[in-house]
Amino acid sequence: MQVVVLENKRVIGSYFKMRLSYDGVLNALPGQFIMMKVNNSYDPLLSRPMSFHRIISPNPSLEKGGRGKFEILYQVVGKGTGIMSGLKEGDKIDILGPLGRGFLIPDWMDRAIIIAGGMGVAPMMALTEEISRHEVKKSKISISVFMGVKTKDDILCREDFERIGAEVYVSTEDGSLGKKGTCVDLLKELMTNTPLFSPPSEGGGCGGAIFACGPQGMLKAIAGIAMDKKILCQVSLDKRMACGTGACLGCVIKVKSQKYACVCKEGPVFDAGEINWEML
Amino acid sequence: MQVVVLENKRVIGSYFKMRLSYDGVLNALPGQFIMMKVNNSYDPLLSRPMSFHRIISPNPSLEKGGRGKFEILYQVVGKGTGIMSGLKEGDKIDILGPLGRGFLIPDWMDRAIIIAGGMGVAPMMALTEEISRHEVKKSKISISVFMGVKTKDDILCREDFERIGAEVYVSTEDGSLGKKGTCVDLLKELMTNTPLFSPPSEGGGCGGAIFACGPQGMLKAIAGIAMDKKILCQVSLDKRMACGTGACLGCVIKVKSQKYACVCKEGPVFDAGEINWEML
Amino acid sequence: MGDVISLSVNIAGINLKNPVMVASGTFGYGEEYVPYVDLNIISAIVVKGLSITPREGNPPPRIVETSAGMLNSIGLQNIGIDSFINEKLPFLKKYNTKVIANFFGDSIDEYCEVVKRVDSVDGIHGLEMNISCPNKQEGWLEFGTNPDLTFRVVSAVRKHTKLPLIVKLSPNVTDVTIIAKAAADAGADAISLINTLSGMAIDIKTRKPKLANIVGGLSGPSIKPVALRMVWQVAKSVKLPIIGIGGIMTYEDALEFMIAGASAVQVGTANFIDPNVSEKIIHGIESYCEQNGINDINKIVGSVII
Amino acid sequence: MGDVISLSVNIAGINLKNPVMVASGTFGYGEEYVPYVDLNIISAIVVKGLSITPREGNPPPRIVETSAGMLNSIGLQNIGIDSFINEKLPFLKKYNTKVIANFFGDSIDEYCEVVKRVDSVDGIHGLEMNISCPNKQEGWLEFGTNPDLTFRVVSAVRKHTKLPLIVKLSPNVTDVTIIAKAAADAGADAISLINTLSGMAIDIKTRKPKLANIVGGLSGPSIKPVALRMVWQVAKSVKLPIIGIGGIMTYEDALEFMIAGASAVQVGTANFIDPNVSEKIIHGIESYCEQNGINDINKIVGSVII
Ligand SMILES: Cc1cc2nc3c(=O)[nH]c(=O)nc-3n(C[C@H](O)[C@H](O)[C@H](O)COP(=O)(O)OP(=O)(O)OC[C@H]3O[C@@H](n4cnc5c(N)ncnc54)[C@H](O)[C@@H]3O)c2cc1C
Ligand SMILES: Cc1cc2nc3c(=O)[nH]c(=O)nc-3n(C[C@H](O)[C@H](O)[C@H](O)COP(=O)(O)OP(=O)(O)OC[C@H]3O[C@@H](n4cnc5c(N)ncnc54)[C@H](O)[C@@H]3O)c2cc1C
Ligand SMILES: Cc1cc2nc3c(=O)[nH]c(=O)nc-3n(C[C@H](O)[C@H](O)[C@H](O)COP(=O)(O)O)c2cc1C
Ligand SMILES: Cc1cc2nc3c(=O)[nH]c(=O)nc-3n(C[C@H](O)[C@H](O)[C@H](O)COP(=O)(O)O)c2cc1C
Ligand code: FES
Ligand code: FES
Repeated sequence: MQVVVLENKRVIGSYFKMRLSYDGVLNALPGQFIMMKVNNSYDPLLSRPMSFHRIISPNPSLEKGGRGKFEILYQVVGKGTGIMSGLKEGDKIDILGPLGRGFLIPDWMDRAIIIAGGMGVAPMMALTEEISRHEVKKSKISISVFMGVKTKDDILCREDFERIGAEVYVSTEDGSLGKKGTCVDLLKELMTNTPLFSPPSEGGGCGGAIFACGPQGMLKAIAGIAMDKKILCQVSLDKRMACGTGACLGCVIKVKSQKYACVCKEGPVFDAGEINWEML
Repeated sequence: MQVVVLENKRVIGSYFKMRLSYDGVLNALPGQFIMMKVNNSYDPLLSRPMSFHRIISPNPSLEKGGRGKFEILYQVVGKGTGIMSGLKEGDKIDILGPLGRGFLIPDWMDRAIIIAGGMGVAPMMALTEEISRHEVKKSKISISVFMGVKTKDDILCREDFERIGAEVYVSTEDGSLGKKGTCVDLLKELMTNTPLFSPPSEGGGCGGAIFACGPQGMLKAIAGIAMDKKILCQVSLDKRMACGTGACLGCVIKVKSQKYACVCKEGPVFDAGEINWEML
Repeated sequence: MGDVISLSVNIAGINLKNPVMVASGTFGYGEEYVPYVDLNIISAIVVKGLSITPREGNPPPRIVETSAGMLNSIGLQNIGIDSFINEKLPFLKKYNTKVIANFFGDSIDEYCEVVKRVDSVDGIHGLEMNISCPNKQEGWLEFGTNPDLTFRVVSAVRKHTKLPLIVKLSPNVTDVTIIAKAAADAGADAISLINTLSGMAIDIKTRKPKLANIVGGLSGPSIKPVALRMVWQVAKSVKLPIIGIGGIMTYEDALEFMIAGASAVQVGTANFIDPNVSEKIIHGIESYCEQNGINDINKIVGSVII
Repeated sequence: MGDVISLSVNIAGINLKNPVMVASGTFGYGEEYVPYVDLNIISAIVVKGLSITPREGNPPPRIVETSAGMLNSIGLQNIGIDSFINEKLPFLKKYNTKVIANFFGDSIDEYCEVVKRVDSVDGIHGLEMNISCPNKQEGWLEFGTNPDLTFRVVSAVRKHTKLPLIVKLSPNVTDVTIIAKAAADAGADAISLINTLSGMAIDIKTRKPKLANIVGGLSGPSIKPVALRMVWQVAKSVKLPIIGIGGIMTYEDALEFMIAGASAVQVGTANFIDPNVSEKIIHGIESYCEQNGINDINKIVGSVII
């Protein structure tokens, strides 16, 4: 599928945001991703996985000639993202997607804890926007966003989250803003102050759930806490990918059944309980 | 050496002109070339040879902070030239050069016949400009430019040549402008109408000389005519190159001594008599 | 112009509507690409390498990008021949594309066992034998690098099947024609090549190999010159039809292989970058034939002018 | 930080001020690059392969660009050992860089003849023996692909020289460690690898090979994974110092080879793209050492963590 760059600009430092438009229907869910061929060179050869940062419906509607749009938020870390940062309005890019399994929003959820470590913030905007459109028992779902970054200049999208109505808590490793530490510390702090639980799948009550994306170590710590307290927790993993479709078997992780699962197809979002964290 | 793109624009069809500036001194001669690394990817890997189309002295002078400039004229034929056509003002490019041997302007020459087949026009502008700055016996050298192209839309730089004072004759293969045929036909026509000769190297008289650049078949025909009539003839050859410096031995042609000569180092401009035309 | 161009080729008795297949390990079991590709366009799907029992494969990381290529150390993870027949094949049979079962084993017996299971299975049109595996019983010598072993394993397999048998060669050898001849002598119906080149990459920060398995197989455009050279060599030295594989990204690449002597090609790594690449290659080949007045693709096979 | 980092390495008795040399055939006889490079920075120049008499080389076209690489079929064009000694060496001696004479022959005798001429020549610091040549006397088997021939030619050469003798291996073999061991047993002082991979390209318009010589040698970043794997294998199996070659473009590439087991590296094709690449690589290695608290480059040799 070919998409067209509408806008591509630096947010801050090495972080960029790109807005793209496409023809037809995409039907993307928060947590899903695309494979993006950054140019038509063989160096780099492979497409780069990028999460949907924002999924924007056609306006006017598709029937009235509107075009769907989406945004990606990315950090320049190497060759591929470096080339991406040089793309200009009107440039055409080949993508494949939407791919993988996105986040599942449980219908009993009245409280969402969204945890983003570093670049893990990318898919969380689409998720937050989606959750903010849901209701449980006719009232809004309360959303807390925990952002953990190295230093205050790495904080992205704070205002955007707040505009949607999410409460944002920040941790910085150097203490330059918010809590000094990581977003795992923010979660721990929350857990000591507020009772958070997920209702049993059969129960009729409401409860909270955790959604996390970020470095593997952070996800493991969060999954540990969540599973310990029996809180539903979905994590989005980041693995090197070649195909993005489950064909190459390149992006596997060990799951609880001791089998290998493809992050691109069976993930990138997994229930924390599915993953064999010891083998990761 | 790093050069900076000042301007890069389409001339017509697939032909582009790029103006570049550099720090310091380049000392390029007409007929010399650069190797240009079109971007920092490994695909394409090798640098592309490009002739100096125009060599522009710093103005104000180097001492007063001026920067030297040069232009290249190129046709988009593949990957490398395709990437070149996308370069923008301010982009930095790595080049190596000036490389090779340029045209020699004999001091007895009062008449220059400059023959350009297709893209062979590229180095001829620098040559014409240089010749127009020379004088023989205190008078200007008469310059005729023969341009042979497929169809009238491929004619490049005609006005530029005329502005310098050259007479321009055009041939098109489809007869859409000028003489129907090739620039070899233009040369033949000239030869039947005008006596053209090169003085013996020891003689004190004046005479004409031929300078040609273009497809191999055309150069061979011109060299044949020139050698037959004992007219000094310099041709610029085009061979695939890897290093441009004589190190790889990749760009060789057979010369009269039966040896291989590197086009990049011993050429690209050769005296027509040096080349073993049968083995080319 | 206007004339109908015949793109169909016959490889070892398998009638293919065009010369473009997808290579083993790069197209899963076909179903992975159904959302993106019309499988009916591809002449044959060579499925991910199958063994007698399911294989877990190597630990991750399993892939590394390289310059114009990639290394993989998937380690032949697969669901096993039985699950393939029961769970994947019925789906593939719905499409108008040939199914070629790529398979392997750790011993001659294992190779033969797989073949026995598939020989009478409806919907499998051919077999591709991956001999780039070490013989665990006889001291880890690779079946694909030792001509005696090649001969023995191919002969043994040949006895157990009437299906068209393609033997897929490893490029990690001194003289690929010797292996090709051994396979031909042992009764192969066709030769496909190349499998991946053995390669490695190291992370200079951690000083660890980038693949958990240390070494992996190099594929993609970077290996094309080596693949093409080997196809040309083998085409000159055995009489069997050849399937060219290695770094094919465009129709031009595919044609290079066919001109060098391949009757058909397989597209591998390119599928990851563009799942529709086969369709584009098929159309490109067709246009080339049209422009060059070729009415039958078979006419260009081996037409290299030396 | 601040500490002096020692970049010097010793290969087979040749003291190199840093581990970065330029590879044979990619730097001419040195003089070609003098306008662009300060030769004093490069630790050693391995000159274009020399033979006992001048060689004309193969007909053009001799080079083709490939994906992240290039094919060459120069065919060992060279001015011959005598002209080298008389016309090129005096110039090279002016620089503070070691001169390594790469050489070859069509027979064992020819190899030995070259060595006899250079053994006592002042200004040649070492020899690199290119064994990727066919033995014309004994049925065109390559010296570098048959371990018996490797042993015989290296033994013969060894008898005629006391100069440090580096044997340069061909990658076009099933098991490079067997050839490396043969060279080591025959008395080589060091092993360099890899030479180019054999490859091919075809022009689909003319249907002719793009190289007049049909096949050529593949070099550049595309071959790096194969080269690195072979360096690692050889480093594990012979006790000699190893020189890593193949697709080195950056200091990261050079470090990968050293971590894999190379005591030094040679930069080849990269010189064509940036004649100053060696200097950049040397600086990059130095910074890496600084950042990683390594005061002696030898400490990273073979430090791969498996
Ligand atoms: C499902 C998924 C969704 C993603 N979404 C986003 C997103 O929305 N925004 C974003 O900025 N990034 C995202 N990533 C990571 C992104 O794909 C990589 O940063 C990118 O591929 C790097 O490409 P490069 O060519 O710039 O880096 P390279 O030159 O390939 O590598 C540069 C450095 O980055 C590291 N690196 C490369 N790829 C990855 C990877 N997949 N994961 C971790 N480290 C890597 C390398 O080890 C190396 O150190 C996502 C990854 C996955 C798997
Ligand atoms: C000394 C010298 C000076 C040159 N000066 C100019 C110039 O001023 N302007 C200009 O437009 N071109 C010039 N050329 C030719 C130019 O270098 C090639 O057109 C260019 O390298 C093509 O690169 P590409 O990546 O776009 O094409 P590729 O993708 O590499 O090839 C595309 C097509 O062009 C052909 N091709 C590629 N390189 C060459 C070549 N060197 N000669 C002939 N055909 C080639 C290929 O066979 C192929 O058909 C010069 C060449 C030489 C040797
Ligand atoms: C991820 C991956 C998995 C592969 N798995 C197999 C396999 O199971 N069996 C096999 O015979 N070849 C396998 N191959 C090799 C390919 O079929 C093909 O021979 C090779 O990749 C070269 O072609 P390419 O450059 O077009 O990819 C695999 C290749 C890749 C990249
Ligand atoms: C144009 C060219 C000429 C070469 N000539 C020789 C040679 O004469 N002798 C030799 O041993 N190797 C020769 N080589 C091989 C290189 O020295 C080196 O081993 C190979 O190119 C791999 O390194 P690279 O990828 O860094 O280029 C040549 C390589 C190239 C590209
Ligand atoms: S990236 Fe290929 S299977 Fe996941
Ligand atoms: S291009 Fe290398 S010698 Fe001419």
